[in-house]
Amino acid sequence: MRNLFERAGEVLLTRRTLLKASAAAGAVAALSGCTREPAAFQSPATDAGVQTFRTACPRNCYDTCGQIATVKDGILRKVDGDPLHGYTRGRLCVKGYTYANRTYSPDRIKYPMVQSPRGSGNWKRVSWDEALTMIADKILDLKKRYGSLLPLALDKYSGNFGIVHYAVEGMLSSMGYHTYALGTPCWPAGLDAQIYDMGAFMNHDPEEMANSKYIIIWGANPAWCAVHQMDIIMEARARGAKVVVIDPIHTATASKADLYIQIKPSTDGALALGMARWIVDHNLHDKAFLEQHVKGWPEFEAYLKQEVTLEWASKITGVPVEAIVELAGGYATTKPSMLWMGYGMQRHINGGQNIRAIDALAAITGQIGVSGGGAQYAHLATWGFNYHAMSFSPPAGSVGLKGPDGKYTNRTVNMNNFAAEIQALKDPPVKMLWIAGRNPGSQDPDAKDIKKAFESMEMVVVVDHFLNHSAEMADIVLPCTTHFESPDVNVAYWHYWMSINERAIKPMFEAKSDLEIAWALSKKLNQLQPGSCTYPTEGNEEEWVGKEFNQGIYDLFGIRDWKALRQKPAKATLPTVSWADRKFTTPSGKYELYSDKAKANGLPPMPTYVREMQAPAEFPFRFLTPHPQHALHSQFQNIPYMMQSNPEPMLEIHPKLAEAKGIKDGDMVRVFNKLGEVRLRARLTRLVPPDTVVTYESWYKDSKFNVNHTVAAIPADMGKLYTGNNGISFHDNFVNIERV
Amino acid sequence: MPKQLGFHHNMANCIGCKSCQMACKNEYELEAEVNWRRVYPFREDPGTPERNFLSVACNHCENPECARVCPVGAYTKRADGIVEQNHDKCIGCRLCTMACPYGAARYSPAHRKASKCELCKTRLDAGLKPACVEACPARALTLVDLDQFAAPGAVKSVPGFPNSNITNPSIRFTPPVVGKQFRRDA
Amino acid sequence: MIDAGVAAFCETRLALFYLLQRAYAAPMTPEVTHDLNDALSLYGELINVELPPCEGDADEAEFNRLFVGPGRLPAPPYESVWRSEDRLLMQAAAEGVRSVYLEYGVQNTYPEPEDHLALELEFYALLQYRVLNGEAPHRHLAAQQRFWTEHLSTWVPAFCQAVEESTSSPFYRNLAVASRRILGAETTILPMLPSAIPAEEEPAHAKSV
Amino acid sequence: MEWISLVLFTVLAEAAVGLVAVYGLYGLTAAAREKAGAYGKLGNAVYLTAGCTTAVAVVISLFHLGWPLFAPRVLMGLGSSALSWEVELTGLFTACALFLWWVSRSRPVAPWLTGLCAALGIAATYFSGTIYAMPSIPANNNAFPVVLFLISALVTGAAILLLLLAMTEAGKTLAPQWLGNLSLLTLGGVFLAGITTLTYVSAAAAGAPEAQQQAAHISGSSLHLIRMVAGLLLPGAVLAWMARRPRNAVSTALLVVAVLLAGEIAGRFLFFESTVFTGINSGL
Repeated sequence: MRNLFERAGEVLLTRRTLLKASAAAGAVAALSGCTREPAAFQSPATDAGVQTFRTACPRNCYDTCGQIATVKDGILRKVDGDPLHGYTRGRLCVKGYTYANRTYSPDRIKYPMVQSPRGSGNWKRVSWDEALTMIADKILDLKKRYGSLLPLALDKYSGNFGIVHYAVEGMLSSMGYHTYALGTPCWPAGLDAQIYDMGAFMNHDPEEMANSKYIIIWGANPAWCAVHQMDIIMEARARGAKVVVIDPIHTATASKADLYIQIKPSTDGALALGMARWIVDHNLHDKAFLEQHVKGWPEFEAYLKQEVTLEWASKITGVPVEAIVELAGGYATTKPSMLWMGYGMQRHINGGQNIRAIDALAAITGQIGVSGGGAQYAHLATWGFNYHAMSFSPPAGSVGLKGPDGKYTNRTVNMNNFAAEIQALKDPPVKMLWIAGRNPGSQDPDAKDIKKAFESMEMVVVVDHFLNHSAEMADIVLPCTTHFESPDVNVAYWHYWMSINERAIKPMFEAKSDLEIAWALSKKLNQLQPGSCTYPTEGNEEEWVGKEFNQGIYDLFGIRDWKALRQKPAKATLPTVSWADRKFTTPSGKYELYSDKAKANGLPPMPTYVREMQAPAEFPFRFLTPHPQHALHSQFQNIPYMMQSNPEPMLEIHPKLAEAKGIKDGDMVRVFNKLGEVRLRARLTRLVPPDTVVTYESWYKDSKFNVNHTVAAIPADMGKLYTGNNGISFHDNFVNIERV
Repeated sequence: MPKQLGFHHNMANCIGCKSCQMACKNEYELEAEVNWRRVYPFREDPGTPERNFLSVACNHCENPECARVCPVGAYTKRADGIVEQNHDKCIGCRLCTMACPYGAARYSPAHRKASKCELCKTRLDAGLKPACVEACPARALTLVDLDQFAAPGAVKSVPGFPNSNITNPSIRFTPPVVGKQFRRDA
Repeated sequence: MIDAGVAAFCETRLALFYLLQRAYAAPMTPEVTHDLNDALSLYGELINVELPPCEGDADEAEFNRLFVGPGRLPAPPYESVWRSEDRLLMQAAAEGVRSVYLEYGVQNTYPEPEDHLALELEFYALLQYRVLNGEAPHRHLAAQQRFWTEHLSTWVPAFCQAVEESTSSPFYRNLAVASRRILGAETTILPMLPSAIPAEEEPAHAKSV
Repeated sequence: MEWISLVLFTVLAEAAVGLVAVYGLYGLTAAAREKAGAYGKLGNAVYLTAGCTTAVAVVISLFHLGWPLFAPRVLMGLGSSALSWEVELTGLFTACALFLWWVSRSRPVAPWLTGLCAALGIAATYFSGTIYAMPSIPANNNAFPVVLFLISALVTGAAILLLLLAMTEAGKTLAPQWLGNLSLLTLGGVFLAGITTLTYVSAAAAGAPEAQQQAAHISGSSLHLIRMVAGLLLPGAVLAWMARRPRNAVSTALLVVAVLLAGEIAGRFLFFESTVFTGINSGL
């Protein structure tokens, strides 16, 4: 090998070339600046050892866990439950324990990138400045061409429920009147139902459930989707409570129940009405409560007596009369008795109406405003923040949609019919999408139409952690921080706790929080066209967390300063029993079995039964796609720990149906209807009924799997009142199946 | 004082949420393929279909087979009954993975070694609970001293659990209670 | 004094590593390709690879697809990914690299984890630069040897192979082959250097910190 | 593929043991006494083959036992571990075979030495089998592993001796007397291997739940089919033909050795791979 050196000696003759190479290299190295000699030798500042930070899981989930992030030398090592959080009590779910894995996935979006053409997989890395310039240019161009920002549409929802993430809405508002996706795909039919009934939706402190003697879990699966509630349910059981689960699927929750009732999907109202009839027939209704606090009892009683029989209810629901009797008897005689209604149950064309029918059970038995009783659904009573991050008005002179009062407003599209509406809009058409905290590519109904909608845009910007089905169809992806990389504050729509989310690690790569993106885009817009955006152009993220607090929040949570949350999470000092004063906020001030408001909105005034959707002849099976165990929608399932634990989606099929279709365990099955198809492996199980097939929505790594290929955007019956648009009947999805 | 630490798995409370399995991986930064604790489906069929679960890690057996077969003596039993593995000694022969009736020792192709649950001995020594026990949202998993343990209804084995006569595992189960069901496939 | 031949060789080697660093830090340009080819030719039959001209946009897209994203990377340029079982960032290897950088008074100013290939190559080149510059040459030679054994050699061959297997771009395939061979040649070059490079007295004014 | 080194180690070591043992056994035949010189010279080839094969096997085993730096640790477990006995006896067998090869270059080897060498090898095989008789694997917790391994040694060893008959001058001298009955012996071994394997699987299928699972896994595996058809039926047919019409050809003997070894490797792979399949030990 010595000759190598000698050879290089000869090469001295070509010194010119060599020098050139060295010079080029030196110049390049200086430019790249990847590593540099520190200006002065300083002692390393990063050797901070092990630190812990309070974080809050920001996912769209009942439990909104308090977390402790353990960071060693600036690297997130593990994530545990916060023992001082009174609801989650130091425990996390299977997803929560995978966060270190998720944060350091090499698959994360690292830099702003531009895809041309859209969907080609041909990506170019750009600087934040370039990306923001392209985006700002397009925004200003649209504004110029159409005279307003209405061609720009925002679709943002529940990817991160941290309060500071409302900066996205704030950013759009401060650019001008625009178009945005209004509504929520989750829970709106049930919210409206409770508003018609009681004037508002307000669940008990869920820790209250321990005081109940009879708990009916109606269409909720806390064993997968609210694990901490199971502890409270077990506690109630240990104190002698009976637990009933009513669900079309025999869930893990159902296996913990004293009584499980398998119901035909979407017929819950009929079961509740059958129960009500039995209760009235046996004189177990609370006449005093009905007299004092309920509007419309005579009308409803008449309906029950004329239209409802147990045999009728049994025929519709598939639940034997014997079971209805047992259930009604148990509910009406074992007090306090509690109803908890899940969100899956109201994703039907009669979902809101069914919730109203179940609520009615609590009303006629006087179980509202009672410790250990009530009809639990959700609340937003702890969300009274300033929403400072979205408190900026459009620039002066902005033009938008002219309202009836002559003032300009934003234009809305239905989030739950997003694909169709975004394509149908005219004057002006929608030309640009901003998507953050949302993955319509896999979570919206009719995946094909979503793709078409994306294709009809001039520009699609997706802000996300991973290149999911939506980001794949974007022109520009922007990397955003995880909740370990940006500060925030979180509350829940179920329990009464509030947690601070401290920044635990530096952002990976060039990830920015939604707030930082808002600042940066505002800065760019103002550079290009001064005054075009009212959003602040810089700030301190921690300070902005502080700006969300007000005296009301402080009083509610019994704290003096938000920084106190760094010591421990706080619980709202709300009454633990909702409606204890029976002061309902309905127009009549009473619980309204008869709602004029519902009638005025074109709905049945009473919780009468609205027939469930019937299966068309060519697609005779219902296809349920409820929430998964290993994922939260399209989050989590793609990471290594989850792929090991749950490598592929399975279609749960009853053995009878499988036999009729010649399907064996493990066979590939095609699930299809007019809209599209899904292919996956069969798992034969009697946990699902014979006329229903089940799989769980998720985004698997390197997989095109998407349950929403067969789901049509059929609206639920309610939702408009509170969220602006009706919910989606995700579970009114009918298909046929065949072996591949 | 004799001592034998072990687990009590209350299957009546277990919801199969896998928090225990994942909390263990989170605590020890285990590779995806290696599960020191695993949650198995329990007796879904026949008769009454249910979703119940077995959560199994190392059972810190009275007569550990792993220790018997290990050619390099990597396994030893502590005074409190914990079966420890000296990971440096392991040569990856995989005899323990074959010999353990419960699949406690897990082989990692990446490390060419086997490893297993040591009942969070360093956490215990620091006065903490094992990570899996700490994580269980349904409080279905507890750390017990079998020399003191007496829970009504607790049993040494359940259907589907391997033959416990071989090693006398330090685990007790409270079997799940099957509720009443009204099903549509009757 | 370093022998002139040795010095010339070492300068080529230095240039080569800086250029390689550049090749993995950003999409290629024709100028850098040209320089890299020059430097490769000086290495002669040890490498025996010539880079075809890079094809502007297509190769830029390929660079991103292989090393940047935004999707799943066929060849993630991070040591940690190749040395951790679950192919994750910021695992033990990344910490190891970071502590080496600190030991040699270098800090990362790039928005990438310290174990990005470009950073490791640049650090390696920097050590070489210090050797050539007569700054504690033998200490830095030993550091190079160690960094090569403990880091670069542990994953770059597998990384290069992944590039070769997953790219259809002649440019990036050849770059991967060249990288693999350049790194491979270090096995023979490194042991020869200590005897070829005279140890120098530490300058009296270089205070230890 | 994580079992491949263990599979190769056991199969190769057993083949070598079988070779020495069958060769020793044939020392008792009239032909061996009549043609003592040829018998001794054939021994030279036998010891070389056996010594080299086990040496290779031992090297391969290092990749199973500590990759390979820490493998020597396995030698320390004689007090408790059958694995240590297996490894050490295999080492002694190798040394003995190579020693006898050295000796046999100049003079004939005393029959007791051949016997000793074979005994070391058989003991190694015995311990090798006992390692896998584990209570947690009910299908194997019996004499089957030992019996299966010993039959494997007999079959592959006899087949290699057939090959040596065709390959060496001394072998060719002995072939007229040996070829027919050695083919028959090998065929008998193949038959025995088939019967034992089937008995093993059906005993497991009738056993404890874990054993039933294992049996179902084995009989459902394509490796099982490969072993039974390509590894036993095919060489069985060739051997039957050889026994009827003795023909001392390298190609035929090589074919028999190759398919038998392939069959043994397939079967052994399944043997190991199916052990971790049992019961709760499945890959969750």
